[in-house]
Amino acid sequence: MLKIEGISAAYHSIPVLKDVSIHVPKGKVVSIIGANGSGKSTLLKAISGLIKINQGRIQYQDQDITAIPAHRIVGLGISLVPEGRQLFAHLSVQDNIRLGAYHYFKKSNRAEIEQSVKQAYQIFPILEKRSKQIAGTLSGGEQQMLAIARALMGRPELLLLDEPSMGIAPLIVREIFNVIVNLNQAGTTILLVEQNAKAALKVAHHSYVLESGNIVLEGIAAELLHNPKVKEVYLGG
Amino acid sequence: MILKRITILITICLFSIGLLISCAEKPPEPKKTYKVGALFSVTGRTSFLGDPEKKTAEMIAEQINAAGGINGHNLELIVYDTEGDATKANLALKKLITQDKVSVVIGPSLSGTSLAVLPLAEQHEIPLISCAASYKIVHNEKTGKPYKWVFKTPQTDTMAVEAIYRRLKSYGLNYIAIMSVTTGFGASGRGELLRLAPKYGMNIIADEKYGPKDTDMTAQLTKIKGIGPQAIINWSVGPTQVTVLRNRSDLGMANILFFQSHGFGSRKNIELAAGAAEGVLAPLGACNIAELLTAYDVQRDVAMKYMQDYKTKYNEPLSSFGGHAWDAMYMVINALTEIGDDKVKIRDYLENNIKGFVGQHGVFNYSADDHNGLTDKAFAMVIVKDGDWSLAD
Amino acid sequence: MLQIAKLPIAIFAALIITFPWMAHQIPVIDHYADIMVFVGIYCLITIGLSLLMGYAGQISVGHAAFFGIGAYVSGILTTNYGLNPWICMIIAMLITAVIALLVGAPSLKLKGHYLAMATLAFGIIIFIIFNEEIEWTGGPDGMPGIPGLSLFGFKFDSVDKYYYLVWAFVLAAFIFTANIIQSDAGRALRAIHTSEPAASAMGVDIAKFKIIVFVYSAVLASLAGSLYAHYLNFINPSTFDLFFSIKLLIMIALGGMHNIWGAIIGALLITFLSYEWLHYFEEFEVIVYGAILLLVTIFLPNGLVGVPEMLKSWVRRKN
Amino acid sequence: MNRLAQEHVLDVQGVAMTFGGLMALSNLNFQVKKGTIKAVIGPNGAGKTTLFNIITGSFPPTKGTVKFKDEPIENLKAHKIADRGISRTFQTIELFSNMTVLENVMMGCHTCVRTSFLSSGLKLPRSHRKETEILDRAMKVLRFIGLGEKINEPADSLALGEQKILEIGRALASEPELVCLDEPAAGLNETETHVASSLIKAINAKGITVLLVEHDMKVVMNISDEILVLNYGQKIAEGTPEGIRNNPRVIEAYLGGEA
Amino acid sequence: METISFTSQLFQYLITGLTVGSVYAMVAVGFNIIYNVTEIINFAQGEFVMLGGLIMVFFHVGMALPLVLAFPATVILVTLVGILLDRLAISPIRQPSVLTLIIATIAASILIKGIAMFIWGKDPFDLPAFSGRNPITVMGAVIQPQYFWVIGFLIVVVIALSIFFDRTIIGKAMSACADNADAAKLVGINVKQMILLSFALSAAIGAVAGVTMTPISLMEYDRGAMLAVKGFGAAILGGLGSFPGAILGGLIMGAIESFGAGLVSSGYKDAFALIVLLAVLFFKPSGILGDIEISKIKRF
Repeated sequence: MLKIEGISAAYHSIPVLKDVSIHVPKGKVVSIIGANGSGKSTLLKAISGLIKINQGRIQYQDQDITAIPAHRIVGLGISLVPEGRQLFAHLSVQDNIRLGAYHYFKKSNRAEIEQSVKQAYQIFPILEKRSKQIAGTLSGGEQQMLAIARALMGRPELLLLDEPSMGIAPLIVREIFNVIVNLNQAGTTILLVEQNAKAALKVAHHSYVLESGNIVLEGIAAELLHNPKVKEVYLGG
Repeated sequence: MILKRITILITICLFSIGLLISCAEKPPEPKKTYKVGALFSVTGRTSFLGDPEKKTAEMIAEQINAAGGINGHNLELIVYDTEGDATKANLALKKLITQDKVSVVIGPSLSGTSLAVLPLAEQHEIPLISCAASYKIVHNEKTGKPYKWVFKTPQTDTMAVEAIYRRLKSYGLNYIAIMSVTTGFGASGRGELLRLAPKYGMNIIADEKYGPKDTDMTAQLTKIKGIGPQAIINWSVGPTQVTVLRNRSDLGMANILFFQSHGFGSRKNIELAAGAAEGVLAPLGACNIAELLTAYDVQRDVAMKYMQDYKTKYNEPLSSFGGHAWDAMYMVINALTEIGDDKVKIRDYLENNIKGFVGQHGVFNYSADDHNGLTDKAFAMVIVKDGDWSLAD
Repeated sequence: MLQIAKLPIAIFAALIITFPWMAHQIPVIDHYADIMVFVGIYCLITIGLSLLMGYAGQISVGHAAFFGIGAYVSGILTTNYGLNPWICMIIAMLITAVIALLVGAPSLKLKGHYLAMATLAFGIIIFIIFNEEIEWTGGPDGMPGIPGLSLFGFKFDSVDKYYYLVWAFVLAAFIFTANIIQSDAGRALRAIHTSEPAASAMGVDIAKFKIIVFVYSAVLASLAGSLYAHYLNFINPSTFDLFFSIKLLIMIALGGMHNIWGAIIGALLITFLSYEWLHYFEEFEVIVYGAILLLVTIFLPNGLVGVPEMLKSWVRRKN
Repeated sequence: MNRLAQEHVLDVQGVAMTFGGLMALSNLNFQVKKGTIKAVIGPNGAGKTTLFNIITGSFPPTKGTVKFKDEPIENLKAHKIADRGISRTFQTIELFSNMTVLENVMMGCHTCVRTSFLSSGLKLPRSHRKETEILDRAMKVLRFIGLGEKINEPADSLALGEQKILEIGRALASEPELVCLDEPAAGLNETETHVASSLIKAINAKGITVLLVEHDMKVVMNISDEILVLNYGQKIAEGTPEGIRNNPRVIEAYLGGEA
Repeated sequence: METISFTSQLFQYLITGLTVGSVYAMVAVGFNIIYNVTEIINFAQGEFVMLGGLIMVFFHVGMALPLVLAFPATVILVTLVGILLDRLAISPIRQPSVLTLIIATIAASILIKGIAMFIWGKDPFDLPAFSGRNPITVMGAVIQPQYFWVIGFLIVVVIALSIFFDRTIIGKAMSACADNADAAKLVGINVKQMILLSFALSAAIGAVAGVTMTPISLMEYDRGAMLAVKGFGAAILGGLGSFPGAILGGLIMGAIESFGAGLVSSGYKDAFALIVLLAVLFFKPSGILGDIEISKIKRF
């Protein structure tokens, strides 16, 4: 479904990704794990068009999307849940969710949109209770849910998640990962970037380990879970 | 090294651009021309003064040259735009003197710029005929006499103020409110209103101001309304003097006698006031009211001709400010015709031979003690009646 | 790249010294020396502003006020009280310094657009005072009769003499400012501009430095004002209005504010454009002026001093 | 003077920090011994950078005290703290990009060698002398950190590793007693990381106390004498590298618990 | 001789202040719309007002179009100018910094002023009042019908904008850009288009201000700069980015000028407004409602 071929990217002329290739098959959960600063987030930003890449190609469903600007990527069926949530902090929960449907808002009728909103609330019931609240005042976990809900409103076939567990209490992390599994079972392909390696490896089918912008390990997620090298990447040798 | 190169490059550019423009500007001219310089505030916030002045001066120069020039000499009019800026006026006058080598200068349009360049004219000994109102231009406070080289054509504020005060006195009114715009024009008029009030027994019970770009003067007028004067005198130019009239009529103050300054002299103002100018009085020079002048008034012919010429050429109503340039231009032309383009001779001619000169704004009589040459007859008190001027008597 | 080497200053000085002579050789630019007097006066302001805006990164839209305070204090003290112009000049600078300190201390805590508004408001208030206090300032009509300058009997009474006087001040201010830029203090200013957190981590007292530069630039503007008043022998408020503050801003931006040479080039270019060259466009003057500004802002983001750098990188790309 | 107190260069007592209701740090206590290297680690969002910002004076803590050499510094402005002898680097490199390498380090000398505006404007001999002094010191630092060859290059033209090194050098120029390094190895490759770790060791060998935040565990484990582990703004462990490596709470915090 | 009681005077000052302030408020709202999306202060905002007045004169007086046609036509034309401004002056700038953008908008305002002078000349123009010039007397104070139009249009603008930002997806999208441009891109919002839209909107509001104020105060080519300064002052006074702040700021500025002129000194009235502005800034550096949280949350 998504094929990344040898991409390199730099941030302020500092190389962050070096010749990274990744393949995400349809219907699977693929995770990318690695310590801070290994280039995970940059990879997702590159896919969703927020940053330019210097080299390589990104192919999505047989279409080259390397040079497509960010605001058109979502229309192709790729939604990103960015690191740190990146909500519209001064808008209400409702508005955040509705804006998720922005790219097809004009083409569809109200009822259809409301239907999607309802679905989002079904996945995260807490958000319905908070629907009038200003997004910036939500707790970290709720914000993360809202960010996912917003991304889902874009009706993605491929959902990119950037560190959904960051700064969130373990109980909520579990809830969010449950949602991720459910979404995948409902047919959404997922590319998950996580620092929380155990959690990520548990839900993923296939996994890549990124270190300093290079893919250092790759394999079936369940196998990687017990690979001592993973611990080494995180906690040092 | 880069910096060095830039410096050199810039300097070369500077020189070459200056050179190019100047070369393109001045093709060599074989026959001797009379050069007259002019400084008007053609653009900027005081363009309502300089623009008609420039148009008038250019029109006259064209007419003269079309008629064969002055004794066969072509008249070259060099106009610089001061934008009402003292620095620019200063630079431009020096350029007129040292580079263009003109023999006489008309302008500047404003009292401020005139005062700014006055010492230069004295220093370089070149006759200058200012088109600005302030009496300070032709009155050296240290000597009590006029400056040697400086003349002016507009009536001074003093005359306008005296005309108004005399009229008020004849009506038996003496509790008055004054309003003025915070520009040179307004401030100078306000100064004269305050200075001359005791002489005419006037009690100024309100002294209000507003900015040249203000959109509403209701507050000032409300305050005046609260005090209840017998008459209001407003000193301004441009759109504010119309806004004042409108605000006044809105506030139901039309029954209080209202005077405008001589800056009101354009029919456009009556038009813009949309009825609110009815009954307003203003002291105006002849050129505003040419049609109203009786047939045997000496000024009628010149005023009518100027008005028609101007309308034909520029297709816009005459403004009284253009008349100041007309007066200055013809004084200069007379001088050039009579004695040629020697600076000293021109000055002497202006001082001694401008006697009974019939101009747009009055009959001028210059003398060693008077470089303005106008009497209080230069103003006629005019009232707005049925959307047009009418003599107030 | 920010080194102010001795050679360019020497060349600059040589150009300045020979300029009047050169100008007098070519009749059509004979009066350029006269314009250069004003360029010099404006350079004094822009040099200080360049340090304030380009190096310390603080916007001021109110420097016309300091220019005006210098001019009016000099004007009032010389004409009304007959004091020696040089003493008045120093008094004017002291008064300006105090006012700048009082205004700067609270203002410089503001950031970005708020600072711009505060300085702009200050500028307008001062302008209104010039206009309204007629007994002191002569009001809108201005103040004639300000005496010229003389030193030990030597009168600066011609364009060329005054030219050398003004440009001597400019050179001194330029070298003084260049020295500051190259010293520890200058580095601290540039540090503040790049990163306030890092600068304060280096021990730079940011508030203090901002104030010092603000006061310094105000005092230079005041000096320029005094020189202006004694040259023109006349001042009126409209010289010191908001539009002049904006013009100063334009000079800095057009010349390139990250470099003190930009201050000189900007003042030179804008002064010549508005006093001389644009004159030839008559009706279109304003349009041409606006268009030039816009084009420079769009295509030369680093101002005119950035041009060689741009050309270099262009050539490099070509090869 | 009390011997124990002297041993602790830095003493953090009960420090808490809240941002608009969000608790970034809560009731944090720890000390840094003179002449040691102490590392602060923890997952993203654990409050490490907040802690650094409080110590170096970017903002005061909501609660608690920070003592440097027995004197409270928690309410001092950043530049005052720098004057006292704490210098720092930044997570996102904050070099003065419009200056050369040399000038960056010279900027670091600001705390010790100060000249007045007037004397530097007039280039008085005094300011000239001080400028030379600054130059000497900066050159010494640059040779020490191994960037002596690149002094006239613009700071932002350096490679990332060199920029990190330069930032450390700039922090050293003020001859601090305590340097706080915020992720000195982030984004570096293996060789560069190695260079950075040896530099940190060399600094420590000169007697300067080092406090660092770092994600690269190889670096942390190799060079630190003591490690402090934060999670959700709280201290979850403190001790030697060996002890930390095998601490189950730390492993859980890092690799995640059951999900 | 007709006089006026002191209370009536005060009431009159208030009415006048609110009318003048409404114009400032509209200019300030225009500043905020662009500022919120782009963080640019568009100093050409005053020129939109000037163009609104003069183009309206052209349509309504020159071409004798009825008010209902001339008004929208004017707004559309000025909106086009706003769009051109963004496309020709703002979006081509490759390295935008605060100062570059300030200079660019100042340059644009000079350019627009120059073109207006070229088209309309330097004279002021009048526009007939929308519903006559027969004033109404309330509590001894006199109110021009046009005052109601000015204040009324401010209210209409406020309501229209609050509906736009609260109820429409495009409005939400614009707020979203202001809030978090990257996130906006992620949900498919074309940020550049939103910037363009913000210029169009604020030009339209400027045009409305110009059209409604011209029957009171006439209009000429160089009115823009002063209005921009006053409007900028109002926006800063209220707190940049806050719409309620802009309106509050505008009305306060207008009221201070009016009361200052009436009660203290008319020569210093502009100075009073600015001194109050400075005082507010020195005590609350982000303006009256300028707390970023509050301003952006309480859009309307």
